[in-house]
Amino acid sequence: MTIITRPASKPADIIKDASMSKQKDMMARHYERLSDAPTNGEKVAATFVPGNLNELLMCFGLVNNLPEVNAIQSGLRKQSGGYVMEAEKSGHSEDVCTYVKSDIGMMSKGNIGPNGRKLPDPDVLLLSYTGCFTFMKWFELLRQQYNCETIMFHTPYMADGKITKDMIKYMVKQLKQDVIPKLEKVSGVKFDIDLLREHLRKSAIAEDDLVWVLQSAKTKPSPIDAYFGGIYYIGPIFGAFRGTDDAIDYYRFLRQEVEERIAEGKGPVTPDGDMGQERYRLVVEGPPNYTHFRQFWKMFYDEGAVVVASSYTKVGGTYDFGFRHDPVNPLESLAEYCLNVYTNRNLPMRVDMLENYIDEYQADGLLINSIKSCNSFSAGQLLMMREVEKRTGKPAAFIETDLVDPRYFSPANIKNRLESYFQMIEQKRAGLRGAA
Amino acid sequence: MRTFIGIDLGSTTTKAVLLDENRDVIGRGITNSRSNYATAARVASEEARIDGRFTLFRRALESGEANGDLVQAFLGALERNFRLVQFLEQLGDLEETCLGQLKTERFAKVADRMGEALNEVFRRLRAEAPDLYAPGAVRKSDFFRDIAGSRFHVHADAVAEESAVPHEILLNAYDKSIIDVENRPPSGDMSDKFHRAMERVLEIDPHLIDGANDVPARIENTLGLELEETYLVGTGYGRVTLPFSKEHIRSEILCHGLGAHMMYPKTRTVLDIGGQDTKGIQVDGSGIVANFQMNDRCAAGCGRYLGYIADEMNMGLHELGPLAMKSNRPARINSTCTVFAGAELRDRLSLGEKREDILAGLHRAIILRAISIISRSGGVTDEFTFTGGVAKNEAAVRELRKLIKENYGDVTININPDSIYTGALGAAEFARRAVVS
Amino acid sequence: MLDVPVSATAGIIRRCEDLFADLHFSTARAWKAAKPGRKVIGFMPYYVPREIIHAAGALPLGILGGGDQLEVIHGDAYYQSYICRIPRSTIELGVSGRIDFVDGMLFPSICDVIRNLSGMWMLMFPNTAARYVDLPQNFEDDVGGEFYRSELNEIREWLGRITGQPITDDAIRASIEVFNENRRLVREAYTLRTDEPWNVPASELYLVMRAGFVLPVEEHSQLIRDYLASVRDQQRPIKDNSRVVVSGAFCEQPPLTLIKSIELSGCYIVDDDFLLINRWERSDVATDGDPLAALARSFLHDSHSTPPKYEPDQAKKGLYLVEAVRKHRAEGVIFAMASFCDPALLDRPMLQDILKAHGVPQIAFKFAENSGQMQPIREQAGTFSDSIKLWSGA
Amino acid sequence: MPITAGIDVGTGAVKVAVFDVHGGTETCLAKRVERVRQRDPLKLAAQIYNDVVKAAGLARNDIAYCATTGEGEALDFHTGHFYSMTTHARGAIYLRPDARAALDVGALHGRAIRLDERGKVLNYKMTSQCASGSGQFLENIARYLGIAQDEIGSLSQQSDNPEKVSGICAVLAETDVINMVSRGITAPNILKGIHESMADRLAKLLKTIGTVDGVIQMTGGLALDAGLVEAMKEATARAKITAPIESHPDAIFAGAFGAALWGAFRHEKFARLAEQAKAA
Ligand SMILES: Nc1ncnc2c1ncn2[C@@H]1O[C@H](COP(=O)(O)OP(=O)(O)O)[C@@H](O)[C@H]1O
Ligand SMILES: Nc1ncnc2c1ncn2[C@@H]1O[C@H](COP(=O)(O)OP(=O)(O)O)[C@@H](O)[C@H]1O
Ligand code: SF4
Ligand code: SF4
Ligand code: SF4
Repeated sequence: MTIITRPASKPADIIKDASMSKQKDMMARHYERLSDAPTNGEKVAATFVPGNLNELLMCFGLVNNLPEVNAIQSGLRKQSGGYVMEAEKSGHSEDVCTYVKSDIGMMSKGNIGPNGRKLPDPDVLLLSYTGCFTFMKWFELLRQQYNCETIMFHTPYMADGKITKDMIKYMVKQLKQDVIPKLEKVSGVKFDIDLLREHLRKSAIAEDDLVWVLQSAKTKPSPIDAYFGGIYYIGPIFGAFRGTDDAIDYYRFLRQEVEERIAEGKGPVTPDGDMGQERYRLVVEGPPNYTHFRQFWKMFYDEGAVVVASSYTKVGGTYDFGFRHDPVNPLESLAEYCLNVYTNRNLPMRVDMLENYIDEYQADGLLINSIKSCNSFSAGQLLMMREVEKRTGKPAAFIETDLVDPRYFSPANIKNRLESYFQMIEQKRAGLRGAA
Repeated sequence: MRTFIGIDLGSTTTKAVLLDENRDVIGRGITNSRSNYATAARVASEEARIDGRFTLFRRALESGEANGDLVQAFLGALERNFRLVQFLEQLGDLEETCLGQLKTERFAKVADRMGEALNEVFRRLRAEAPDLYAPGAVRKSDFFRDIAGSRFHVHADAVAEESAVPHEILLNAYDKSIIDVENRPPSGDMSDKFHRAMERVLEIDPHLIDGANDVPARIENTLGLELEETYLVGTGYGRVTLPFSKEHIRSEILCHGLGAHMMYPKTRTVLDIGGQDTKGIQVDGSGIVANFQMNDRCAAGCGRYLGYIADEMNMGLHELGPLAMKSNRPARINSTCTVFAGAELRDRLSLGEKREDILAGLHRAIILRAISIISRSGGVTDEFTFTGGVAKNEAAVRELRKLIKENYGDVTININPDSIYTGALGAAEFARRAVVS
Repeated sequence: MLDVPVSATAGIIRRCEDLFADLHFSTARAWKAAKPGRKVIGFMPYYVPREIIHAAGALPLGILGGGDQLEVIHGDAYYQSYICRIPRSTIELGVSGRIDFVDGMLFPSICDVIRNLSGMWMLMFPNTAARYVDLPQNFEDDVGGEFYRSELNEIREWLGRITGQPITDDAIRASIEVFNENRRLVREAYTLRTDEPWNVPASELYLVMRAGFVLPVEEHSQLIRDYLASVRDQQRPIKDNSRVVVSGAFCEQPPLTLIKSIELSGCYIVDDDFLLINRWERSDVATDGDPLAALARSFLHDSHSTPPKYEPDQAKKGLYLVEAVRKHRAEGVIFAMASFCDPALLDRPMLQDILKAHGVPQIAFKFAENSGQMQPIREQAGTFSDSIKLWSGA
Repeated sequence: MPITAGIDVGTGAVKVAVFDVHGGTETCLAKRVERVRQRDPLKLAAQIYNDVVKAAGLARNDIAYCATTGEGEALDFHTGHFYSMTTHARGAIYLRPDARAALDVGALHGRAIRLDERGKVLNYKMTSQCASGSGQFLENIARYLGIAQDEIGSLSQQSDNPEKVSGICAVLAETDVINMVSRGITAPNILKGIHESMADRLAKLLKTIGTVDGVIQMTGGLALDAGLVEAMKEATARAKITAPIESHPDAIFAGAFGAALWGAFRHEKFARLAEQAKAA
């Protein structure tokens, strides 16, 4: 018998594909631009990933700073734990969303970005989406800190599964009467709707390629991991690049790369190189854990599990159901975009989506990674799991972690559940084979 | 003969099951999971092999001259005496270790008086040992730590009083020694212990085997039979720390599902309440797991909770159930934090609530949590099997029956006296399948 | 019949206690059964336009979770441990059939949990109409107001479909008047408590107000009248207690023992936000003109501040609490927020800052609707009142 | 010049002290602490109270004000009750006049209390409802490791490479610890690991109550644990808390002392009021 010893924790070199390097470059450039903004006289807008109105901000020459992405970066760089503690020490409750606390902790520690340089104070806070109530409080907290212009752009909830005229009217009115005038005031730039149309046109092109890439996972074996890898893919379009030529380039490049992988019959790239044989195809609901991202991912690829579709890659927009930014109806299109964000869809819609993914992507089952922080995602997931299981007949499993709070990542516990889940799928298959 | 062994390394107890090629259980062994998992696994499988010997003895004797009653009586006596021999051996080890402590700086000042006191305590322990293993005697538990510990307390209390040595310091000597003793792998030759036990039996009651003269020879024969360890599968909480390679390890969920299916092929829902986790498992007609749910990171409401309560009330684990059964007005308990359990207990006692009512409430709280985990995994489908250590607790079982009936109607509820071995049984079957398939 | 004479107050409170403890909602069931065709519309915190439900001839029934007496068996199967209690006990009420007589459920826009619960209801109880009530976060009449009016109109149509009859403007105006009367009485009761907290213990006032969630509004108004009369009629001993405001953005309700524990440890609660909907609008809602527009206007410009509602003006953030301290002559604030309640807990640091800036003493703790251990709460509230007491006049 | 008594009924131990307060001097006449150990804490408290009064050479009716704290409110013979944080704050000032914060670590709870020079509580923070990292937990583990209470401190101080206790839950942490033994981690390193994790939690509490410009006085039973005190010093340094943190041999009596002293304070206030009433 071989003796299993603790895994050697020697950090191996991370293997990246070209698109990932390109993506990293873009992000790095963006952070440099942010850090340079004060010296270059650029103004900065802080806003959120879901409902991100990058095209609109670009019309005013505003640089987009996303506190959520900063929190993710802190998570990946293992800083978030300290930041969260910092925020808790300053009186924030242990119970609330750790995204917020990571951001607040980071501010109180000098607001140093992932490039090691100080991030600029925002000139305007654009609360562009309210599909999560935490966002609202988050921005009230930021407003208290920065004392700058704060814009509330209220997004009604898609409670009945449809977008009504009144909703669009309400949102367009907010844009016209409140959001745009305030952005003009902050930036000193007059709004030019044609410029917005141009940005939206570019968004749609990149969106087409993104959707193609995400849907490439329908191939067997899947050339991509639509969760762990997917997070890299959505970076530019959910962040500061939507509506730019950079984004168009990136997605075209990515698409080519994936096309090649399909042609070669390859699976996804993992930090340890090409993934071995594809053994399990999963649909994942819920955000990932960032503090132990590689360790978490490894638990999947070591077992040959690949995620073929995930809801998290829809937090910044559900493009795969047909929505595209539309230069013809620019303001309406922005409103519709916000309304369509994944967490703004009611639970029945979310269940339908997951069911659909399991069928279309021929998945073995649904895995829910429930995030302690995020009520917007998590409240109701246990019911969603049951529904999807009932409708598809495929087994589901449930694990619990957190986005950026390392205290809620318990490797032994998660590994135990994942292993049991994979063995269960295996056993089921063997059972089916035996029965056949 | 070829045997297949399954080991379930639980957070509180380690269980082993020995299976033969025909899928028959030969032996079961259990021990407390101590600080050394490898030892625990060894002790449990050793115990299973000892138990296996008794199965083989029975088989051998039943085909011989002795009649059923006699076999029963003889094997009962043999087992009790075997346990006694084992106990005395470990007691000797404990005594030596305790006395060894006296050389340390901590006890140096009082070494003389303490040595005397310890000698006296151990003298009393040895003197009463046969009574502990007398027919019909009730022991606090079957684990050396528990039996020796509780009796040590009693005698140390008395001796301390008589010899003016502080009670605390005697206990401390015990506390300091017990880990070492229980983590020492079992020593001595097993056959030798059987022989000694045999001698005792025949010494005490030589007439026991009157009319069945072939008994000693048959026993001797059986002892000669080798129990070959053909394949082994480990599971349970501590399985990752087991020194086994990956193919020898299975998830405890699958093992529990399979084990329950082996005991009750019609079972569809399994509830397992162990020391620090609770699992709800749905299995299909061939014992394959279809769904499962476990408690989250908080261990509130699991078996260990009862352990704390028992410690707090200075009772044995198996005494909790019977006391709780006396209540007909369970208190409503909302917080099941294991560690706060003691505090809540004191709180309520000081408010004048009755012990049995509080206990009954605590049991209900545990089961309520379990029911919600089952509900999470998809509810209860006929038949339902309750496994794990807590299934031994009658008060917990009573609440469970009540709640299952209220929520899922008339469902067959299986509770096996050997339910604590369910996971090990499944593991053993996986071991068997790895070789014989 | 009891043979000891019971004071009028005790009788009223006993009735309220019974209503409070009745997790089967027998009064509402009886109300519905009394006339064929009657409908009951359940709603969750923190605010719904009850006037429209009333105008539809239906009974608005407040569903505020299960409290500490409900054994939650299935509810936990739907929620992770890090989510507050109220949705799980509400699910329990649903799954166990305790609210099976409810014809429609309204889920207001208070937080992500209740929002998602609206969808869960649709999936779990397809036979009950379920509707999310979106509340505006823009407070301009022609933007948020217009949107909210359209939302109110949808609610009106939704209710019309449930009752089978359109709801007229006149009916809504009449209902507004009935609720205006109720609000006046509610305000009167709170004012009386501010003036004589020893005569109006918070645990009593809570029960009286809580009754308004299950009784028809007319009956509740009468109940308050009776209570006020009986309280004015008696004089209870004045204690050496400190005066506090309890703030918790209450959606999930505190166990009654929590309110009592705070009082027992030496505090008079002189203001609270346990049940804001009863006095959501600070003054009367207009009864002329377009009634939906009137409701919308009151919501935008004349309603209480609470964490789920955005505060557009940073300078005003949290001032309402300072205001409450001043108005009710309180000596400190006790924050009691539900565990895992994101909106309330995220708001708390901002509220604490503003109190600090105004020199108002404060403490904070968390609770769950089924908290059993009050010892830490007594400890904290007690220390708070100790320090106010020991140093008063010093 | 009243003689007053303070009775602190805790979950782990009962503490009683008798004080003579006159002029500006506060003299402790007698005191005693007794572990509860599955006895009825109230009966125990009554009995110890009698003993301590006797030990002070007094009779029960010599006591002008008998103040309770902790769970002592239910004692029927008390004159008044103060809540624990109130009394620990006062006790801390008594132990060290320059204390501006008390860190009370008892069997189940930890509390950080900020106070002013008169012992008035300005702010506080308690550990949560979850028992992870409580004194009880430490006690259980020590018992498991075969270590007596008074050994914990010195052993912990011998640690050369403390092992981190990760688990959030005390029950799961217990398994953690058992695993450590099997990995050959020494008792000092385990104990120190636990002390560190407790200390980090407590430091977090201290951080939350704000800057302290005086000494942080540890009170409660665990202040007697030299290992925890040392870990606390390190943890406060790590957390950049500048105020020095100190323990005291009588730290476990802080609650009882505080109660007795507040009793004297109230007694004098009542006496003054009575006088004024007479005069009027
Ligand atoms: N005789 C008994 N009576 C009541 N409860 C028992 C008994 N024996 C064990 N238990 C309970 O069972 C638990 C251990 O169950 P087990 O299934 O062995 O758990 P694990 O696998 O986690 O070690 C103990 O914590 C205890 O509460
Ligand atoms: N000498 C000591 N060294 C270490 N810990 C001690 C010592 N004396 C008492 N303790 C600890 O102090 C705790 C009791 O502290 P105390 O402040 O009296 O708590 P409570 O008020 O909750 O009873 C016990 O848990 C005990 O472990
Ligand atoms: S609650 Fe969820 S969606 Fe909202 S900020 Fe936190 S992580 Fe993001
Ligand atoms: S208690 Fe808070 S988080 Fe929970 S449902 Fe209510 S508002 Fe939402
Ligand atoms: S509440 Fe108790 S059982 Fe639960 S995590 Fe905390 S210490 Fe563990």
